[in-house]
Amino acid sequence: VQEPEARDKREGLPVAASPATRRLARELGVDLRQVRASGPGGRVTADDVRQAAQAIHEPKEVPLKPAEAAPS
Amino acid sequence: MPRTPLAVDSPLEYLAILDEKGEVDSALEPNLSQELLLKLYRFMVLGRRFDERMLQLQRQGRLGTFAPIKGQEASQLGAVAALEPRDWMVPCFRETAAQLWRGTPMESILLYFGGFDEGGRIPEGQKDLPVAIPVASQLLHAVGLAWAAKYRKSDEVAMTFFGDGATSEGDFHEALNFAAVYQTPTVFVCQNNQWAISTPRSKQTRSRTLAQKALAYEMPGLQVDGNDVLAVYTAAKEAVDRARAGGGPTFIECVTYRMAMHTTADDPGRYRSDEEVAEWTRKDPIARVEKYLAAKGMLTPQEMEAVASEADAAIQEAIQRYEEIAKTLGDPLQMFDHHFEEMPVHLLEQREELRRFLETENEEARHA
Amino acid sequence: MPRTPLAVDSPLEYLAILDEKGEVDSALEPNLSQELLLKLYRFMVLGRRFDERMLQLQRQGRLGTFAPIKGQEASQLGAVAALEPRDWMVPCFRETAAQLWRGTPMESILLYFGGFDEGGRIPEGQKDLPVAIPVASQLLHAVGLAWAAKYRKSDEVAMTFFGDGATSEGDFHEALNFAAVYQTPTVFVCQNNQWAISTPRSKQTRSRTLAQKALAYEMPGLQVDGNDVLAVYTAAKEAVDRARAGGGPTFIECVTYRMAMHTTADDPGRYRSDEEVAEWTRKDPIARVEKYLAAKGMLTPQEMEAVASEADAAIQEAIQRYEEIAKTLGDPLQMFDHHFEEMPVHLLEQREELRRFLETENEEARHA
Amino acid sequence: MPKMTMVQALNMALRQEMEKDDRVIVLGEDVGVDGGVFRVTDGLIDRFGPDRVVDTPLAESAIVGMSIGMAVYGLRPVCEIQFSGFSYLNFHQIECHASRLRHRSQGRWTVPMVLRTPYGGGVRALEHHSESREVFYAHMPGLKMVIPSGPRNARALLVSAIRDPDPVIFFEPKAVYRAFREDVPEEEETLPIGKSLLAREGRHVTLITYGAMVRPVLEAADRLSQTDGIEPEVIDLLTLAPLDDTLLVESAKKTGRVVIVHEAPCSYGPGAELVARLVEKAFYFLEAPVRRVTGFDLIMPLFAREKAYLPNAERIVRAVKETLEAAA
Amino acid sequence: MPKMTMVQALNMALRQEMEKDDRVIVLGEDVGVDGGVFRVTDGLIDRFGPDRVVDTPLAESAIVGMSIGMAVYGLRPVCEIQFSGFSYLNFHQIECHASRLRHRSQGRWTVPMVLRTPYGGGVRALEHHSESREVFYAHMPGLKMVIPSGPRNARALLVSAIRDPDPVIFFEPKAVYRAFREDVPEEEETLPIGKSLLAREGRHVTLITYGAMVRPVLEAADRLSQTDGIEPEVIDLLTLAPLDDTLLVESAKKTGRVVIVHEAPCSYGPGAELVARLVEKAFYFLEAPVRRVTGFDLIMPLFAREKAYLPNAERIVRAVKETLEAAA
Ligand SMILES: Cc1ncc(C[n+]2csc(CCOP(=O)(O)OP(=O)(O)O)c2C)c(N)n1
Ligand SMILES: Cc1ncc(C[n+]2csc(CCOP(=O)(O)OP(=O)(O)O)c2C)c(N)n1
Ligand SMILES: [Mg+2]
Ligand SMILES: [Mg+2]
Ligand SMILES: [Mg+2]
Repeated sequence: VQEPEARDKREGLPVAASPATRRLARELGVDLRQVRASGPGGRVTADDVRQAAQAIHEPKEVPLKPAEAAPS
Repeated sequence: MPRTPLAVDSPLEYLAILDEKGEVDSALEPNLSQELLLKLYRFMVLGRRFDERMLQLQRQGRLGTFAPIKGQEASQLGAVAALEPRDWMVPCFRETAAQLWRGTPMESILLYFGGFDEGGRIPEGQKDLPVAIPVASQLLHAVGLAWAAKYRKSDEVAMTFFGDGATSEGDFHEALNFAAVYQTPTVFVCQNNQWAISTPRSKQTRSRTLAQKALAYEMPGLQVDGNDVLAVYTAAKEAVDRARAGGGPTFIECVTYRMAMHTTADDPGRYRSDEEVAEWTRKDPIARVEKYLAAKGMLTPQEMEAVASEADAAIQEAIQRYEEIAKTLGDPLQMFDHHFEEMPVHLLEQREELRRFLETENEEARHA
Repeated sequence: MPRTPLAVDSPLEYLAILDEKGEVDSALEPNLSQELLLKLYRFMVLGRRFDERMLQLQRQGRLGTFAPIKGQEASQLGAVAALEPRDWMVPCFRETAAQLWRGTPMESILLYFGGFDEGGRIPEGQKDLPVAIPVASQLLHAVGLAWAAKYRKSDEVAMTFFGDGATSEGDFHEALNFAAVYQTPTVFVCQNNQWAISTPRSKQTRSRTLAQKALAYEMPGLQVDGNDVLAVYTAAKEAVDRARAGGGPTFIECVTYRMAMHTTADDPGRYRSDEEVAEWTRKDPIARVEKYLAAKGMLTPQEMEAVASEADAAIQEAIQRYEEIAKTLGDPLQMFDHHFEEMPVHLLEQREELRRFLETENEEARHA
Repeated sequence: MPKMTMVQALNMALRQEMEKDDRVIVLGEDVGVDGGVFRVTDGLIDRFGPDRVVDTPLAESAIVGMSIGMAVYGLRPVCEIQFSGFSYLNFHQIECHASRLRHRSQGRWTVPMVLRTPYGGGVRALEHHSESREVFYAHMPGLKMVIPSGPRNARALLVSAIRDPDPVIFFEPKAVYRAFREDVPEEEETLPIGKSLLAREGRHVTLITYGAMVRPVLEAADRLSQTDGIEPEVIDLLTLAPLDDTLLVESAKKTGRVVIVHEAPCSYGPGAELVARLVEKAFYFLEAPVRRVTGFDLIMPLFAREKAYLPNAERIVRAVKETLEAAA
Repeated sequence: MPKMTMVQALNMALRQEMEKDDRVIVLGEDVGVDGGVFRVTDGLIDRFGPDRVVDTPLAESAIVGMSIGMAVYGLRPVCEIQFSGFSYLNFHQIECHASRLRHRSQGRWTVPMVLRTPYGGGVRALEHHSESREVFYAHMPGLKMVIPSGPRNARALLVSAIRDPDPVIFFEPKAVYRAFREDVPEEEETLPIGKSLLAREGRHVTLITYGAMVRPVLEAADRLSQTDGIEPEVIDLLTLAPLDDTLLVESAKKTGRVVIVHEAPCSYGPGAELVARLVEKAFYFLEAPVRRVTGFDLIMPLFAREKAYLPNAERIVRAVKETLEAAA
């Protein structure tokens, strides 16, 4: 059972992205909330996620897990 | 207490007045004005010729599928002629002559069978329902209309038409039962034209007459020679008068014949003989009226010619109007009309989607 | 050619043999064996007492809604007694006595009205359909079964039960028409118990008898005193014999009375008078059989007692069996059974979903 | 304001509309002397007489077919089909005529009728008395389809349905009939047909439902809020057709997660359309698969097992939690 | 192998099954002497006689109700309802009995019947003769619902339907009846009910359809391939219930983009269920909203406007392009 405060991680509107992009982000260890959106309507695209993943992976060694992502 | 016969009231009757040879049973002959007789004759001719012309148009691809009425002119016109304009007419799909009598423009009928929903529109003031295709379903509407008229203490009557096949449907039974229970001013006119597509009357039901089905509802039932316009009129007038006077519904079986195919999509050669058709051709409802009117001195051969050519001219004009109106109905977006008093959002959205699609399509066509 | 009365064949008859006082019309008295007479009596008593007991159970919350049969024992048993085991019985929802006669265990009936689908199972070898709730829909199944029997050149007959209200439904009409057209070995038994919930027979249809509805199909029709088991049996036997011999269908109207409420959810006090019930109580079908059998020396007061207490004991045992079986039916997953011969994937998935849900729920319950 | 059950509120709607408008006629099996098997029409015959409260013979097609004729004439029939499980018998009258006569006559005739019928399970009823097949009507072009969830909105919606110029199928959740009472004002009150209702504000997940399922959904929402700090938003559709998707789409965009609840079988059920609309209009905001908590694709079991068949608060809570646990 | 139209292939299926099994009985309006209004039963009465090819009176409920009795007895009735637009008249017989008798009798009785009926538009037919309301049957628990798309699969599926131990609703796309010919082997051929078919392999987008829409969908796919280098995968459902979603889910996972095509009205239509299944089972693979290209939520217009009502290759191409243009 989740702690009540766990819910607060979900505060704020969802980031706009297709479900496939969400999966990609998850697989690449990218927090969608940290990604610059270039798609129509402020949508995060798969390319945005890939770029963000590169940015994460290149300078640092440790990928950010979604659980560790900071709340927005 | 013992084993006793059960008496059934509601006596059934058979009525015929004007026979195949044009001879009339003068004891039964109704006292119709010359005007009414000639009007009946004119509409019989118009109905017949319009039917034949529609068949040509259909064969030329200028009309879609329709159901010819040939042979049933007396059944239809004898019945509707007993109605007043304030009464209601609830047709099936084979009542072209009745519709014309009531005021439906020929071009509406052409539009409808030409594939345009606009053909379903009945002129203001004409209290008819549109063509009803699901067999027997319309009978209940006539019961409802008549119920409402009675509720409103109006003296309107509702007459509904259907075929021999329709008597097998559950809705037929429910309609007659409700009409009898509420004693609604409804006149049920069964055009027993001997066939339901390929099913002969004898296989439709085991009862020897359709009229006797009225006994199940304690309703007056009458079988009439449906090719005898005088008999049909007499029966219908009695029924309409009784209904109007608060005497409740009547069931009339008109024994007639569908001389042509079921619809233009049908091939009657598969299921019936030419002899049968020939036999009924001798009973043609129009021929015998002509003899009758001629004998009465109301119709000369010249006048007969004139009636026919007037009909043809009217038909020709109607066809022209039809084809002109059809040209103005090209916009597919019109299919969104007349669904609700106010168009709901999702239909507005779908119409807009179609509009944009057609626009681009047209543009692409222009560029190509 | 003129205006003539239309003759209708199919003479209707009324039949009554054993009156309210237990007096018999000896000219009509059927020659039944003592064994059959006593068996009929025993089932009438069993039907009555089972009904009363079910009502108690329902009032105690141990059964759901059901439709009592009180008063209709003769109609049901007189009719089914004319069937052989190889014949088919297609009930409506108020044929408890007929079902018992045919072999349905009382616990099945209790299970069904106790809310368990398992109660719908008919024992192997018993050719009955399950209870049919949509009024008049089952008549067509009896026509189909009879059609099939005829096709197979078997001599099986199909008998179907329904109420006075059912005669208003379209399916009634379609079933009688089809049966007559194909001359299927079908016996239509209408239990005219004067009410369709709150609708009296007089408002259900305007025809003075229901039997006369048979005329619409050129089918033999018979109205019988439905509280007279001898008359019902005689009529049914004639109809079954005729059907078996290839003579086609028969329509039997049993004039009887629903002495209790429509179902246990109904309050007849809202629409009918105690006097009416009292009047029909005097016509009780069981009382007059008792007098008849006593007069024939076939039944002593002691034997009457014994029949009643045997019935009670059997009922008591059945209730125990019901309650024991019900305990074994706790698994909701059983609702997935008997949908298709092979369970399709989506149902396997849904069953698994429910299984997991129930498992966790149980675990949580254990931990709490 | 008097506290009323849904049965009483519906009865009041009928009574008041009949008083205002003599075109309103109530008809059906046992609606008169008996007051309807659920007593929705109780007392109307005493007040308005058998000309306006019409007990009919047992024939659903006739009840509806006759209503169509009455409506064309200019009356406002409100017919009752005793249980939605018997409304198949009038299906062709609705599909071929009630929904179409305006179109078939190109606006000349209209069918301002209401077909009232109780639907759904949960009252330990007989076979065929507990079904939910609202999709049959919701899918039919030319119809409106309304399902109230409580006494007050039932009354307001029934008034709107009676006044509506087009045919309205009015499904009454029989499990709600006497389940609870609400304040229902004596004064006139209507609700627009074609508008859904925000039944509970929230932020973490959107629950969409209607009819009898509104109560277990709200119960689940309260439990989630109290024990898990989850604040579900709850939408009560009220009208299934025409479907107002603005509220659902807005809410889904806000919460990103949606659970749909209905009694009807899952496959090709009403929930599917809701999913499709969300996919069409809020796709990029969905963080997790939309869940359907529904009746199973089974013949409704008799009452001993109906509790297991019907969605309940527990199943809804579970589905919400799983939806929230799903990775974004 | 002889080249056959769908009408001929269906006729062959009936003939061969009737030859093999004297339990198979064909019945309906005009199926005997006339050979059916579309000639699907042509010649059968000459071969098998009026005891096995039964012309019935005009009553749909009776045709189906009688078939149910015949099936319970142990026969294998194949009844024809002349047009699906009249099958509402037998709706209660299907809902209350055909689909339920196995369950209601707890396995004692079964209803191995087939209800054949032509559905859909495109043949310039009369009012009520062009509808697509497959959802009504697909949503009903206890039924199987099959819609073939071409002569060969029609024949194989009809054979399977006749042999199926449970009731099968068999919708025949009348627009396909005589539209084209296919090789149909004289030897026995069956297709499993409940399996969809990969009608075209592709990679960029998944098109899901069935019945008469398979042809315009394949046409659209070819055009997309030829002019735009887009390779659509096309799935032909063949069975609507029970719905086999494995192929759709797999394909959607591969392409990420899906367009659904059907003639039936959009709202609460069959497409909605497909969207819902994809959302449930392939959610995280969807790159763009699933699109529905369908009939409008309208009363089917008479034939002069039916082309604009029905989805066509052009509308499908457009929808595919828009779906592919949508940002992932
Ligand atoms: C309910 C229904 N079932 C089937 C059809 C197809 N159909 C159209 S007309 C017809 C025969 C009608 O026979 P009948 O009632 O005698 O009228 P007729 O065509 O002879 O005028 C049939 C079967 C239909 N229109 N409606
Ligand atoms: C088609 C249908 N409509 C309505 C009902 C609800 N209902 C159940 S029994 C009944 C009355 C039946 O009357 P009748 O046929 O006389 O049988 P009885 O109950 O008197 O035995 C009604 C209206 C139903 N079961 N089926
Ligand atoms: Mg019916
Ligand atoms: Mg005919
Ligand atoms: Mg009764």
